[in-house]
Amino acid sequence: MTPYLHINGIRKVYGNVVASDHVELTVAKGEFMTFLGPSGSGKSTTLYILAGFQDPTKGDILIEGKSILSTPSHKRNIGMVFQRYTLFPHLSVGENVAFPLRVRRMGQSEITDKVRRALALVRLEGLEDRMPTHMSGGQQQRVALARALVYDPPVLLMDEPLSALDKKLREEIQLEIRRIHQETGVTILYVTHDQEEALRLSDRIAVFNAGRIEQVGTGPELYANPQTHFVADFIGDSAFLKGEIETVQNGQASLRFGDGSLIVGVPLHGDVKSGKGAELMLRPERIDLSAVAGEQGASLPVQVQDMTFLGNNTAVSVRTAWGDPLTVRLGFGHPLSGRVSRGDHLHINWAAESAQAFIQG
Amino acid sequence: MTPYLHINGIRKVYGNVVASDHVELTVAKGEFMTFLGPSGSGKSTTLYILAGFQDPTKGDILIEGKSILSTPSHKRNIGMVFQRYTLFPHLSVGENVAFPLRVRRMGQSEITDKVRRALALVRLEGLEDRMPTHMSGGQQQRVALARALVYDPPVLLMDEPLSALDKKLREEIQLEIRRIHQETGVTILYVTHDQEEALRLSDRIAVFNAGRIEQVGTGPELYANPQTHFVADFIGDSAFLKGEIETVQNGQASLRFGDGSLIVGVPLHGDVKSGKGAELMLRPERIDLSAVAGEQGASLPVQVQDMTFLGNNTAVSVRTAWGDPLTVRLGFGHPLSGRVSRGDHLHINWAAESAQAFIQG
Amino acid sequence: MLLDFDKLGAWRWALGLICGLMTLFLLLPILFIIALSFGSSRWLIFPPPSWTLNWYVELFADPRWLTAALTSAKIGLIVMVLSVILGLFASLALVRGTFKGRAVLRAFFLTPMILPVVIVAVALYALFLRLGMNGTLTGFVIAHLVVALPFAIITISGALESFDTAIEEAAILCGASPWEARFRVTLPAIKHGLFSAAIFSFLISWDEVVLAIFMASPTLQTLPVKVWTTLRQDLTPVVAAASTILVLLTVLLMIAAALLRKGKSK
Amino acid sequence: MLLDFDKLGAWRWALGLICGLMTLFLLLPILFIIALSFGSSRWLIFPPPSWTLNWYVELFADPRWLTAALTSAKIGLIVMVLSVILGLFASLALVRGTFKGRAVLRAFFLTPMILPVVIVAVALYALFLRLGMNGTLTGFVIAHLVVALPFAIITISGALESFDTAIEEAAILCGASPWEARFRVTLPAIKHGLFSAAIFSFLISWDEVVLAIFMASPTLQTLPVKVWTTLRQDLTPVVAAASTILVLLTVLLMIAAALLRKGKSK
Repeated sequence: MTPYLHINGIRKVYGNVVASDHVELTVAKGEFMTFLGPSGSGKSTTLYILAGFQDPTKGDILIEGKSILSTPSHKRNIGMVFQRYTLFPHLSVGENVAFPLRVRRMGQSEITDKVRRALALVRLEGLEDRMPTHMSGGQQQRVALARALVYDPPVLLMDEPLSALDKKLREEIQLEIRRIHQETGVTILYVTHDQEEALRLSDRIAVFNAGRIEQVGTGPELYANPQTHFVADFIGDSAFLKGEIETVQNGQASLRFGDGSLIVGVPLHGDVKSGKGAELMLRPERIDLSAVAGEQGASLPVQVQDMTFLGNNTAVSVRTAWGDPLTVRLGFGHPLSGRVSRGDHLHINWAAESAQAFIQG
Repeated sequence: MTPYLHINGIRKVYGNVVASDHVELTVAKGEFMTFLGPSGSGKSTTLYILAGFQDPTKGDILIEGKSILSTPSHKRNIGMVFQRYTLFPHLSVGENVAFPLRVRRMGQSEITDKVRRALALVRLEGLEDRMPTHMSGGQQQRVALARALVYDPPVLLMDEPLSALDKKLREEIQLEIRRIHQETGVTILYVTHDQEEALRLSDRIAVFNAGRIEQVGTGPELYANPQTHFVADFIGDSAFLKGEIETVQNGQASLRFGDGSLIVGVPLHGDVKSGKGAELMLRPERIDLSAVAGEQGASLPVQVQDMTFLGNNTAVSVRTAWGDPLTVRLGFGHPLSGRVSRGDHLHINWAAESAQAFIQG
Repeated sequence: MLLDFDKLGAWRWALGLICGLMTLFLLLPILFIIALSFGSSRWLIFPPPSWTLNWYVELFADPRWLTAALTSAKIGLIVMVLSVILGLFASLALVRGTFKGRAVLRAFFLTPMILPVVIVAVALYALFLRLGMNGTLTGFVIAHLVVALPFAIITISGALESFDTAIEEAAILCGASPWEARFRVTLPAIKHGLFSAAIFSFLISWDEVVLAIFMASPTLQTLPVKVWTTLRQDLTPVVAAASTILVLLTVLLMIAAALLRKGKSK
Repeated sequence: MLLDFDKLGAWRWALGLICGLMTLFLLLPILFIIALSFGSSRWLIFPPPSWTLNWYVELFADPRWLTAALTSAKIGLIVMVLSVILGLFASLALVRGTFKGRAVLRAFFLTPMILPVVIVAVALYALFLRLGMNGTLTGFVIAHLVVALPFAIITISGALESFDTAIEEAAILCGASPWEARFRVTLPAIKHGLFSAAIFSFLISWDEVVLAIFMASPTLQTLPVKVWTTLRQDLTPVVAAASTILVLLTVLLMIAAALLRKGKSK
């Protein structure tokens, strides 16, 4: 992977608030990199610094090894699609897409040609004369995408471009974005707070929390091997059970729980010195609910609190002997499906290697 | 089931627009009934008519056999929680909850007592003196719920009360609403466009579409046995494959598809005379993806288009031989999980009884 | 975020220019008049040779000034009360009503804002001549009410529009009759709008001069009219003192209105 | 939905009363003046014995009326242009700037709206006496600019605030320099606000009378001043004709502004 774009230790402070800190990331040419995190985690700040709307307090941004910080926004030759609708309201769709070419003083015939191709790319052929106010939100964001790509920028920034759209339309345009990424080979930096969107679109994901990047990796990597409690909680469903560390050997811990149960051989993340408390993370789909304790792997007794039919599965809320709640999903065809009642005493079983433990901060 | 509340053939017309038509429904005492449908399907209109904010063009509403239409809103003794925050901004939380009792000229000691109990019911004990503007949206809706229940109305209307809240808070308050419904035994009519919310909360669901009720039933009934294409599409994930009806026998159809495949023994809904076209509905979690055609049940060959890792499962987009797209989900531990590539020729298999067919309108 | 003061560039100079012009042509002359009202020179020499409160003493000693001020205050208070009451009714009908011609009615209520005030004055004068109402308190009140009402309607309509009707509906479902809901819920919720409307209405009447000149009689005139007529005869520091009092009350009431609006947005 | 006209009840009567009062005291007198301007009676007998355009002929034949109207138009146009330009710069700085004291500056720009106009007139008069600018076109323009600018700033600031800065940022990332983005994207997007500000500024100058009376000289006076002074001497139907023309232009321009606003909201 050639480091095409290098975000080098960016720090941004507003007054007393540290919006981002020690943000360090390299992106390869043509990669689809997503900044994922809750609002206020610094992902948008980092994007704005890339766009040149804000200057970092510290750090540098390099493209092909050269700093771009001294280049003003309009000379960075970067494309961007915004969260809000940003089409120029007084210009037609065609003139909106032509705008970047007009400011570059391109010839009319070349402009006409490029605009037609850009609109074809976003599947809005022939709508050159439509006014933006007469279009749906989804169409407007497609036009914005065409406008951001018409001048072939090497880097495209996308700041939650689909957050104002409803679910069905969002999934449809996600597919379009994936296709356009493959067709154009542009390097995309995409900001979102929606983990499913991140998983659908990205080559790699940088998980932001409280101004820092907690972990960078592909979706399956982050899901299977979260390095922090935050990443484990933010990506995918997960249940956390509170216990205490008994012993640690080769990075694997034995955890003792409130009812005296001992779970051994759990991969442990975090600094062991900081305390004895730890949380055991389980993925609901890796947990099996059964009447008896599993023979292999780990197991804990639980009591059923509530069941909710959710169409393709039934969510069963259970509680451990010491009172921690968790939810198990019974898929269609599970032997217990439809046979669970409130108050039942059952067991949750899981393969030892599918659990992880995190030191409590 | 005693028909406590009876919505009798309600029709409401605004100018030229028919907002609801032939709405017919009975609700038992203490039942949790949800009106589920997209916006503009007439579910809110029906609720407003119940509240007395609008008069129906035709039809009647009966509670315990007596029409309530001639009773003005403020004498109907109905509780309501609105989509928007409707706490009285100049009154404290305690005075907001006390309001219905004050207009009923109740004594101060009784008011104090009832307000305390209502706030305890929504888990906001001791917040009587807080002002609504200093509360979060979730807390405000809890207070609104306490205000709607403090005078023990026999019927509680809820008009998308959680739609302004984020997902986590929404699920938390859904649990509270379920608990409160069980504790108070109030009859609840709940409007939502969120099928998961409807499945979580309701005893029964009335599915609204284009001003009419398409189907009424419990969540599992609607999921397992949708009577119309709309219900099948709106509740749960589903894939539709277009084919033509070959033969119909005892309500079961044989369908011929674009590549010549024949699928037999599919339960058929709709009026057969209206055409030969039909759509085969499959639930993604009932479809199995495998390298070979299943020996029992039905099977179709497909080609893999794309895969997306989504954490607890992988969505595989496939295309049938005649080009219809559908999505299959591979759970963790599926034999093909991680072994599928774009372009692979595979088969989808399903148990014959798990599919349904709908005549194309 | 594109434009902080360091990056203002040309705006910065334009802004400086406008500030300078406004200060020069508006603020300085008024401060100058205020200063003169405390100056000892009868001939309005600036800077004044020394400071004195003489002109205020003279002002308050002269019963004609005091009468004018009281007349102004009396008219202003009556206009304020009527303007808020009528404005509330008109706003409720305009904002909540669903009858046809609502837009036309709204435009009609706002016409006094756009008509040239001198024409309104001439028209009212001609009417009042017939009705024998020139020089009467009723005449003053009606004239000022006509110009104050549009502002009251705008302010109260704005407050009503930002008040969610669902809150009133919630009160009704709670068991309050529609009237009870309006009095116990809607009115308290828009009280900031009502206060603002009251302050504006009073100030419009308090500061108005054109209509007042037409309505005025030798025995009944408002403070601005007295300032006007005195100025025409004689430029005395007493006028400066009266002007200072007019400005002072105006500014105080405007600050009160601004604080009210701030309190509301909290 | 709780209040349609059939259910208005008491509001209905209140509304009827207010409409009646407004019609009686505002609209009828003005219609009466307009009618008189076409009536044949020199003594303003109503209803007029017959109809005539004589007074308009007399009005347009009298060079003093024509000069006054031209003066009004000239001042109005200059005020309009300057008010929009200065208002645009001030609004950009107020809406987009992030410097300290922005709130104070905004309040400062709006002071002319709240100060009693007679005091503003006295203050400007005193200043212009010193500068020898009374009775000059410049004096008129400055005086009217001081009262028109706040309205221009409010209108243009409103348009700028509802314009999403992200659109300007998008233009910049598309390769336009900040100045190019403002001229090619921001200005066209707020053009309705600029037009409204222009119309308001012109009308404020066109209709203003108090400042104009103080600034006026026998050789330089605006139409409202001419109406005013003529009225003081002699109640002739020519004044009614002049008033009608003033009202007509005002109403036409306000309708244009309303259509503009409607076109924008589409």
